[in-house]
Amino acid sequence: MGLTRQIEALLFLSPDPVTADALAEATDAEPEEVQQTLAALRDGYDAEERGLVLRELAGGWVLSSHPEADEAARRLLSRPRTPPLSAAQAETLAIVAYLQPVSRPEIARIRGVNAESATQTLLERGVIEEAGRSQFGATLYRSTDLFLALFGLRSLEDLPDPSAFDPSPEVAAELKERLLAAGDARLPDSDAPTP
Amino acid sequence: MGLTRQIEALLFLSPDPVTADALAEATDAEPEEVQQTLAALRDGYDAEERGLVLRELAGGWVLSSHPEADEAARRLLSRPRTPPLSAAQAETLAIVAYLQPVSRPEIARIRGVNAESATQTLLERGVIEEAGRSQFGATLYRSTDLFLALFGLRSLEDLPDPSAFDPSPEVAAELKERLLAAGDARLPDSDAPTP
Amino acid sequence: MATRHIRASPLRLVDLELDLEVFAGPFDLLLTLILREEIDLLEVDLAEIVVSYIDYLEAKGELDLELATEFLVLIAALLELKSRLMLPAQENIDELLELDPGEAAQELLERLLDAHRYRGAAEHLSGLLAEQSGYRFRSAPLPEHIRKATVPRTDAVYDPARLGKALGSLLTLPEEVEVGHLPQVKISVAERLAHVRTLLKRGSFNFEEAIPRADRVTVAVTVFALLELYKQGELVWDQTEPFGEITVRRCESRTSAWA
Repeated sequence: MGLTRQIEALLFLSPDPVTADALAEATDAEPEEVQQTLAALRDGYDAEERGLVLRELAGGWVLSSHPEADEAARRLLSRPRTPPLSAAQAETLAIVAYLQPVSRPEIARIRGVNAESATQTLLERGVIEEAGRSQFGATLYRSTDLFLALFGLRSLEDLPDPSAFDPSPEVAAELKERLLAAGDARLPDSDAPTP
Repeated sequence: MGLTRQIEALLFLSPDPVTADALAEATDAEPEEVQQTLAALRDGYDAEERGLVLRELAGGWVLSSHPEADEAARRLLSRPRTPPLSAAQAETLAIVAYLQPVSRPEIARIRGVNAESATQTLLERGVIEEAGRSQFGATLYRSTDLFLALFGLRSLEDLPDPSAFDPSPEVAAELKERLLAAGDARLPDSDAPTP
Repeated sequence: MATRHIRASPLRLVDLELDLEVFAGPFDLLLTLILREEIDLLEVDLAEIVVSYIDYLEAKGELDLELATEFLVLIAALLELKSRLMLPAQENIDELLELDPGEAAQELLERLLDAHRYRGAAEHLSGLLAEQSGYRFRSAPLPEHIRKATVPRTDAVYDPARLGKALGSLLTLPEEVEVGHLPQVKISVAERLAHVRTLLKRGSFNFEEAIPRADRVTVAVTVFALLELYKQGELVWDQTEPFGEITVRRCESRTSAWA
């Protein structure tokens, strides 16, 4: 069972620098042996013109890709991930897009259910971002430029007029107030009569 | 500027399986050349007893660590082994994998018990995802590329035909006989119905 | 505050707090969530709700007739809806109910074979997962210099109309509980109580007389009224054999109900 194999696998799996001692402990090998293996791996990558570079930084040893591949990597990987939006994600994104900046408690109040995981996913995909704090201390969210690009919009002005999709156009009130009122009607609280 | 170097670097950086065509486009190389390079890398890792394994999974090529390093990886990363699926999760996943897109009521009908928490866990583990709505409005589910990768499959075609798991004709015949006998016992004659 | 459309409703089931496996909160919130498909009706144990309701009655010590009627109607609607969801396809219900025992067994057999098939597939998948668990994938964020956002090169992949529609659906006020698929129910426990008391003036009557050509909800509400009057000690009933006639008799005094 090769030490080189194990060390290379461990370096591959560790996103952060890892010390030779930690590698020695994990592989149950002598620290000197591990040091030698690391040096051999590093020199091997270099001599064989591999795509990997092994470096010793302050905190330990870390694998990275060879800089020569950066341009190709950007071409391959810097595209945003765009899987289909779930219903919860579309609702949350619509609320942020139309009402920004808007806090998560408000999003939850409008949707009638909590918006935790949808908000998280939208943040990870880079279509919304944090935009400071509300006066009550809740994190506020707004949409990003990536959001505009993914929806083919030049600016937020280009968002479709919600009245086109509005089931109750006769109610004349601010969009936000109406959304909150509809949300409240879905989630009865103690002092409001139930619909 | 070596193609092997670039391809290895790109594979190292890609979190998901990546197709040979995408690699060819990113490196501005011929697809055949990329295919040859990938095969050579795979065979090289194998022959040189490296810590990396290159495999074709989920419709693309992806690097992973060698299973021989699994124990050391668990010690170093204090990450448990991939948690196994519960029976309910495995059944739900099997139904989604074979019948996708499929709704939760359909899953519940086949399993005979509800599928709420199993579905939720599978969604959280990222092996299934939402896939629109059925004509009756129920959410539909399908399997993800992560499912294929984690289960070592190149595509859904790699799954065995589900009839492979059918009971033998003898067992099926016996089941049927017992069912008929039970039906007869329940209805001895027409004028004495039992509630 | 914007104009609020609060419809008058006789419902006051807010008081009925539920603590179910899939839901904790007031009954009518559960209804709303079911109608919005935030909760799958198949996951809800309706028997548990009935038990909660009975506990609630017990605790309150009095029967709120309006509430009881509403509850019966709603739980009946939920039961019907759930039974429809559990059957393979709506149009097949009648066919299914008319299957002879052989056909029913065949149908059941198909389902058992299906279940067997996917249990086998499940074992196969579990085996694959265990076998593959030694191959670990790297999970690390892309280095900053490669990740640099490339917004200008991004193609539009989503339709903005999706956002408008999502917002429009959020503006919708929740629907009232749909019980339209049930025969129009005008029956209440109060009305049935009065009816039974009128019949009792004769001294005794046959239960069938109390429910001529009545639908099932009426029969159920009438039984409910009988139970209530039995509890109050106003009547007793006899049935000599299963499915036989039920004779309801007036009690002359409260104590005679226990005689």
